[in-house]
Amino acid sequence: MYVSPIREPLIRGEKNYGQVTKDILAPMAGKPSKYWYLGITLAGIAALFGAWATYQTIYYGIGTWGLNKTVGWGWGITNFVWWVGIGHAGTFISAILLLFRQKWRTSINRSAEAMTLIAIACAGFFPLIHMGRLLLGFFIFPYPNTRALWVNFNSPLLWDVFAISTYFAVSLIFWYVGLIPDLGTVRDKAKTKIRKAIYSFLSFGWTGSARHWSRHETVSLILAGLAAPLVLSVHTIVSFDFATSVIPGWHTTIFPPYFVSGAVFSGFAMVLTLLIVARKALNLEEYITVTHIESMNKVIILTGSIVGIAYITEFFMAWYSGVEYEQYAFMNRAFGPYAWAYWIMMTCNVVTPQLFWFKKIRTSLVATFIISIFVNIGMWFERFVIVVTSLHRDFLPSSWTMYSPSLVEVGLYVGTIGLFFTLFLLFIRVFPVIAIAEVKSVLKSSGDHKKTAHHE
Amino acid sequence: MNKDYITAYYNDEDELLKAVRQLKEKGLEILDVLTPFPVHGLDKVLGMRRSRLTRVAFWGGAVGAAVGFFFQAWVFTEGYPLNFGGKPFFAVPSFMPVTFELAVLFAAFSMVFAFLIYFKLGPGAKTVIHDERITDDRFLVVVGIRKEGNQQEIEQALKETGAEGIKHNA
Amino acid sequence: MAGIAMVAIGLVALVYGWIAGLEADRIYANLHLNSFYFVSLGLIGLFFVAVHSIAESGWQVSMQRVGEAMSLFIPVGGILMLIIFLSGGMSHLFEWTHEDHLDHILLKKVPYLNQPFFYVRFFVFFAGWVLLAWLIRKTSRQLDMNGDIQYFHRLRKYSAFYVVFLAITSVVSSWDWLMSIDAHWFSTLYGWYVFSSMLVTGFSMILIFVFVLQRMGYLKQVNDEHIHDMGKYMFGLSIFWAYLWFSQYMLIWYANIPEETIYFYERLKYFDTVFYLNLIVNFAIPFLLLMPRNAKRVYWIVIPVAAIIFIGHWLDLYQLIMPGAVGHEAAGIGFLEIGLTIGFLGLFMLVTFWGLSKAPLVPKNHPFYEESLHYHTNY
Amino acid sequence: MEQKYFRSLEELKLDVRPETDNKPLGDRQFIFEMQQELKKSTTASRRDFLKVFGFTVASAAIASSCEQPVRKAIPLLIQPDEIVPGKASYYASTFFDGIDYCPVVVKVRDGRPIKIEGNKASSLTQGGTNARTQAAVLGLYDNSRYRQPQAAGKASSWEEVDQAIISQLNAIKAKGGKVVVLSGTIISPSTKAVINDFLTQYPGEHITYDVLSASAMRHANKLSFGKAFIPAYHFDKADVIVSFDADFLGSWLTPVEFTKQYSKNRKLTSGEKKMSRHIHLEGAMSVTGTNADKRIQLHPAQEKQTVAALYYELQNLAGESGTKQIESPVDVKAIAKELYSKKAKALVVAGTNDAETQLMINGINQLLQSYGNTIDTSIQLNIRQADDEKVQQLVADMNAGKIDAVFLYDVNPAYDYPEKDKFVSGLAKVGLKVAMPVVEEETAPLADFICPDHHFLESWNDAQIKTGYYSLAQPAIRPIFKTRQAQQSFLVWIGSNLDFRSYIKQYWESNLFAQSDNLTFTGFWNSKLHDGVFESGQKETEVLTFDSNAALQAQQNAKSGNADQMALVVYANVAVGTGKHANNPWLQELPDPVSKACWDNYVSVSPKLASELGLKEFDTVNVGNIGELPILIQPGQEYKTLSVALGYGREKAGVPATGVGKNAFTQISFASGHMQYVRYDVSLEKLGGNYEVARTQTHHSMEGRAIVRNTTLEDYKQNPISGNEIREEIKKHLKTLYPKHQYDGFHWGMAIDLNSCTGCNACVVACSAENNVPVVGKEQVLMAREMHWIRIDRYYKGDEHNPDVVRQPVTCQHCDNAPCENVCPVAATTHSNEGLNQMAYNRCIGTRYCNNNCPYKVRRFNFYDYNGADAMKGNEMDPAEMTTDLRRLVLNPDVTIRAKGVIEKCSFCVQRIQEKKLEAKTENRQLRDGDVVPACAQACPSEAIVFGNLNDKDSKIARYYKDERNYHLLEELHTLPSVGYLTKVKNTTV
Repeated sequence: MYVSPIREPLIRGEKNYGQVTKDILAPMAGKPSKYWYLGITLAGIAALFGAWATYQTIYYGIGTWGLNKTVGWGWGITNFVWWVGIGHAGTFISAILLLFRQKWRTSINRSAEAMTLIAIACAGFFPLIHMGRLLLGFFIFPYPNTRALWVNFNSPLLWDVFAISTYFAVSLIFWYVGLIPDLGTVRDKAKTKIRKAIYSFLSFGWTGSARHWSRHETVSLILAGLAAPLVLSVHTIVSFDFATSVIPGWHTTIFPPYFVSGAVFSGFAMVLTLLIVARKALNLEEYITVTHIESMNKVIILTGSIVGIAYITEFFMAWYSGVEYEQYAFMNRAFGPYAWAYWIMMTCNVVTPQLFWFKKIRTSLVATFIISIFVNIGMWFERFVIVVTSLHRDFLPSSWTMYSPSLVEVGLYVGTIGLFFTLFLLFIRVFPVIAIAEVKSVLKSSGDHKKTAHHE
Repeated sequence: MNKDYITAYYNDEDELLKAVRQLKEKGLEILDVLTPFPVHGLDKVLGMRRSRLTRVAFWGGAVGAAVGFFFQAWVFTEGYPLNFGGKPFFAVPSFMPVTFELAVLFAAFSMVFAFLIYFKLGPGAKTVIHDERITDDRFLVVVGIRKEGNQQEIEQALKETGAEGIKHNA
Repeated sequence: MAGIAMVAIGLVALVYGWIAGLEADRIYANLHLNSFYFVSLGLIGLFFVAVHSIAESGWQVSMQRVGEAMSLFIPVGGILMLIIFLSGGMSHLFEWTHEDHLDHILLKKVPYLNQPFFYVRFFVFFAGWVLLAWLIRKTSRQLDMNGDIQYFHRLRKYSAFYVVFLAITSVVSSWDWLMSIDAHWFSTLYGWYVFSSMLVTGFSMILIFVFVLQRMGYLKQVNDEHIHDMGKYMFGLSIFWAYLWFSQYMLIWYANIPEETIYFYERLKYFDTVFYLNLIVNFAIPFLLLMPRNAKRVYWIVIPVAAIIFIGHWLDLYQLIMPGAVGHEAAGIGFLEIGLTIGFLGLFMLVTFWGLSKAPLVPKNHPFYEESLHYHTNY
Repeated sequence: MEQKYFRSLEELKLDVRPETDNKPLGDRQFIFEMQQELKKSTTASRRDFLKVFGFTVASAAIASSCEQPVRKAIPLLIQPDEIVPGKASYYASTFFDGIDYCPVVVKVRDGRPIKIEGNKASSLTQGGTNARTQAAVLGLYDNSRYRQPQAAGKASSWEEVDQAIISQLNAIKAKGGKVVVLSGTIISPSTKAVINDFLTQYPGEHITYDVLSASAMRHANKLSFGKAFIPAYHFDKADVIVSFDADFLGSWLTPVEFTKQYSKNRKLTSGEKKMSRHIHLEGAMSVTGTNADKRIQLHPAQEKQTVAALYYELQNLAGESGTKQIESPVDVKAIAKELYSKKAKALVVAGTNDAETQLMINGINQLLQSYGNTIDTSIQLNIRQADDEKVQQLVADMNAGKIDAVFLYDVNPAYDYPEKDKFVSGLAKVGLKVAMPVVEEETAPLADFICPDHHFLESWNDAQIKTGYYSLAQPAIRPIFKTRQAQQSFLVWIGSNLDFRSYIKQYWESNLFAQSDNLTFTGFWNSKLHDGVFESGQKETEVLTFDSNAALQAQQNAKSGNADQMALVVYANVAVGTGKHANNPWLQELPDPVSKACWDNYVSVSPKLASELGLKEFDTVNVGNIGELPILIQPGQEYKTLSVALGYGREKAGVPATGVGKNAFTQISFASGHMQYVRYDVSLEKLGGNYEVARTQTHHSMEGRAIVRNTTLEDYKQNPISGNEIREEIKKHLKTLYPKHQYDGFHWGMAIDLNSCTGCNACVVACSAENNVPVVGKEQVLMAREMHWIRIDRYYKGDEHNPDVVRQPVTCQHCDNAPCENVCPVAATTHSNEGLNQMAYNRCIGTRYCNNNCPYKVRRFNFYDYNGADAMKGNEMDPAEMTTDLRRLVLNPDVTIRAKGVIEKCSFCVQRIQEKKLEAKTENRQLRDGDVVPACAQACPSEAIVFGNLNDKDSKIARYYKDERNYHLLEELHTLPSVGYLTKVKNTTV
């Protein structure tokens, strides 16, 4: 395929196909580095903290949290939405960028999808643990029972159950279908018998047949086509959790698209945070180049700006509506007792990403890393602001309260972060972090020393 | 593939494409082409028809949507109608999310399973690995031997296209 | 030429409306509807060029002149709008201009909804749009003439400015010109809903122009692949529009708070046909017809769908404007509506073709022109 | 479809019966069978029910372990042979704890009293109750009750104790020693007779000691009328009420009766656009003050001067001259004019225990012709009989060793006597000390013998609250412990064979039977026992003439105190009162009607003083050596007035009470012989600490929202819709995108007249008792997790220094378009076809989504295992010891205990609705308006809450809904609430 000469190459260094295989499989081979051990130890400790908090919650009850009669959701749901949001980048990169034919996705989609799956697992933990009666949580499934009672299909939480589980399932098969050929590569490069046997099992007997490839591409494409609206639907439905209500600050029609762009925004930030470290640690700088980082930064500006416009729209509409409850809710956000959270959100989400308009900053790894962390923090606070500031002062001032989290809630959050990194560190040891076959397929057109000859 | 065949590989997809075209012109039977990544244009050269997996996905999705919608509608109007906050029993907007999710779920899974089952791929599937570097950097063709003696001719043709590692399966 | 004839029909319709004694509300509302509609198409034409420039995509280069030419209608439409407003349209369209009869809710909105500020915003919108459209067109021409890469970068910069400016102004202008017709009502999603509606129509319009140009023997570089991509846009954007429609409707339906439901209450009660037709024409038809892969490559499917989308979103605008501006008793679709729309369409075509005639139809020196030529899509 | 709808509920609801079933026992038989069935069923999902059922069995076991039989206690509504398991019996009784008097009806289920209701047969309280009356049933199951007699601190038996006491008494008698019975006010004529008998046998004296004393008032009346008495007041007959710090809706004399009277004259629902005007002058903020039409801040030191000035102005108006002009700290001219213009329909009262002030009040009332109109001297109140001087004398005598035996009955002076150290040292010098307490207390351990008294629900008793107003008390349960009624003990000690029940009967036969029109005594007795009350119509016979000399003399003497000094006021709040009920968790957790604080006492400080002294909310201070207490900035408090509630700082009580707050009784002084509840010689010392007081409401402004709508009487007369104008606007816009569901049979609704609600909190306790609402403790309240199903919101309006106060009881609004129901994923909360917003607790998984989406925030979440219903053991959160086997006996078996992690809320007392429907069905009749009364409505002394079927166009509720004052909370959200509120109207007409 013809590629205009002015485009930046996506893969650096003199590479041939064999070299690509070798480079990408390198992190899986040999003994892990001491940094890997250090990382997984720290992550494991954090996860154990979470396990303790989980025990406290289940045994003693939600009372171990800081919630009260007015603020029924706090950090738990904040974390849920935050993780789900992060879990949007992977599928967005794989599906929507595939549909838009953005080639730069090939180097990052695998790890982003893995991150997605882990993030959804972390997200899914929160709706479960925040239930007052977790052991009866199965009531939420519409299964036939002697009381002939089903579930409430009006409830956004029920939609969440369907959305999150569908999203997880479809993301999983999307990811795995993409992995199959690469697992074939791992299998064929395996040195030990056990390893060969395992990867042979996992690779589903992949041979690389042209017929398989052709159908495999079709499957990937259709899955991408399905996943694209699915991504939109998931955060849309998460936004419905809030927007269907009558609570000022929750009930606003802009939530669905605004949540989706916020999710992509935070997802990309997390991908950047991870990849900036990973490309260095795993020696993949030639595959995940500054061009990739820059492209992702552009998505960050785009989605960050959409989010910013949404914030301002919401604020303006609250005033414009003439509804006193709406007006109060937003004034309270910006100038009430939780104003600090609001301004952290505004700074991190609206101001800092705008720095990416400068090419210098956009292409600086250090700056990108710092801003990506800012965005992660800002997006967490966005959810905190939405959940808590809307609830703590709603219609009747007699019920107004304040909310602050307990150690158990902090533990649950830290615990999922620990779980996230534990699983991610395991992932980079077990699966190829970059889609080998996909990179190979764009190597010629987008490699450093492009072969200008094109077929057809 | 309980047939006699000859395998040979190339080191570049453009070479492979050219070769396959030439072999086809010679009327040789190309049983399979194995590549490390999808080579564009190869399906056309091999004369593959368009995939029917899209239809599987469509009908899977249609079934999913129908199941989702009608189940919800049944529960709310016939199975156990309950008054939730004064909402109508037949609450179409409320049914949309689940309907949509089930449509996507059914479409995705029906298609992926159709793909795996059709090609007999799956956990622990037994397939022939012709060359361990197929998944790395080699582009392999498998040419079927139709009749005795044809072997030489094939090998010759392969050599002409610059193939390496010509092997007979037997 | 056909364009002039169409403009003539429009004038006739206007005169008919006046002679037949139709309500002034209705006449003004139709003029407003059409001027907004075609200005939006101009904005989207330019957006098509700008957004692809930023994304550094190449396939669309061969048809980007169409988008550039459409943007020429922006100042024309702006002048028409100004005439409509100044000639008394304000009081016919906008309840909030009746300063003596404001209730306590509308009084609260006076700092925003007042005529001087309204006109300030009006001029800021048009000044920005016209300026950026001119800059983009100029830079694109320069890039074509000498192919210097600096123009490519400059084009990207202007495009970015435009996209940001449009992101804000399209939202605010839709509040000003459409939402404030139902002055009590509000919806945060409104701006994006209107934008998505205009986006899908604008892209369909580009496709229609490409088709017409090809019929006239131009733009041979545009092949099935490009049509396929435009088909995908129409398909995807129709779904996106439906998504936003559903989001807004669902949330209002669900919470059922009177301050919001009043909007749909009126439309469901008095404009139910248009209300449901809107959904069918703008979602069901494009969705079903464009779903098969091959359908997106077939002219006799894609072009009719584009035309249907054009009519459908006219209906969408109709149900956005008429219930508030005209009311269910006086509103209707008759010769006035059809004729005026034909007239505006004629004017729009005249302006666009005039624009197309001013520059080479094909930007041969665009760095991505080659990519566009060799473009092929598989899915 | 309708049938199918409730298919799974049919098994539980008892109103479905085969058509052919015509057995005479009907549904009762059916219930019995159901009971048997439920006993048999051991499925896990019914665990909680079985638990409750288990307690029933336990209670029976406890009951049967007691030897003393209940004889012929006659239930009110159902004949004994008809007692059916699972059906409640009701017994009329009388609640009197020395302060509060209330004729009651006790609801007994399976042998356990579980609820107290007001007795409608009483013309005084007319079924009204207050918080303490409602909570009294929990006192029966107090964990710290004495379970058997003790001698010298060791468990003993009645025989041993009796023997020892009698021999010591005889010894004292022999040497001519003095025996004293120290008791609280006794209004029971029979008890008085018993004590009289006792003191006849063992010569001595009966001394009455009241913690809240009205001794000055009696003294003043003695000077004015020649007799120490308290007259009957008629707030219902007064068009202008002026109160000088008399908290007559909270703690002054008989608040339940007064609330009834007061609200009667302020209702606008009858169509008459007329209400009384209430002017209140006080320093601290009281419940009554917050209800006044006009509240004037008055430093307590200036009260006397102000009363004198008012007296002077009235004298002027009446043309009585001769007295010198008296300056008033506040403008009393207008008040005087207003009062005088309503002569004979005015009432002036004062709460102070200062005789001179009370004398002037008498003079004022005389001028206003209140006597004979709004004050009735021919009917006299029997409460607060104490003469403070006698008590002081007793303590002095004890210290002087002049007393040989003291019997402590219904008093706890080691805790609440102002000079308690003096009392304790005196007590030590008494030879024989016998205490007769019900629950653990500070005084009893100092006695030689503890002879535990029955709880009043285990006792026989009678009462005469006023001249001619008698009532009876009968046991509703066999004694739970080895206790003996005090009166019985006295009878035993004088060697009488009579049991106290027979004694009462004899007393009634000889003293009261004559006043009745019954033919036989048995008939008289049975009917009065059934009714619980006997109102004979008898009046005092002596003619009392008013002598104004003393009043005029007092006026001459009146001097203004120094308003620059700080005044410390101690008062009894509506919850724990004088501390007698401090061990009652329901009362401890009851938010104060003014400050909304619970579980503590604190120093209320005016905002101005706080800012002047640099004090912030909850800074700890020491005032008058009470000890370290936090301050609470109280809008409306007079600038230099501090106030602290009595009843806290218990040292030896049960777990809930001990160590809660500080004892403020130490601040009471005896000036001019009467106990003074205010002192001026205090300093406020800032201690630098910080101590958070738990409050159920922390934001006090309505933020300009139309939540509590109010207007003035003038405006209301002009336009009945005034204050509620916004409703017309809202109703115009109430459009919906889907049609309303139809409710064919019943559509339950509630209306609350904000004009009648005084904020007394009776409904809150009643609801907790009826619905097994858990007590969560101070820490949880601090975290805003109290569980009350009904709360009374209190907002301040206007100036923070002297705000208007409005109140609004809020329960679940049972919205027909309930935002909470929509969002529950598991369909645990749905709308019934009778318009009830119902919770299926066993379906709830605790997402709390409903709670978030409730605009009224009336849903409550079980954050912890508050009542031991959780499947996991050892994780209970029960700081108030509400889950002991004994305490659990109070649980209502008709209402499920909610487990940890479950949402709960007001159900409109659905169990009562079902019961009444069943009853009507059994009797083959239609349900009548007023049949179903939820606990809150039943408890309300001012009849502010009305409940009924909205579909019944003739019902009271329908009439309320048609009232122009009616509105719904947050109606603009189109939640379609089933609770209506009637605008509050203030009478500002001068």
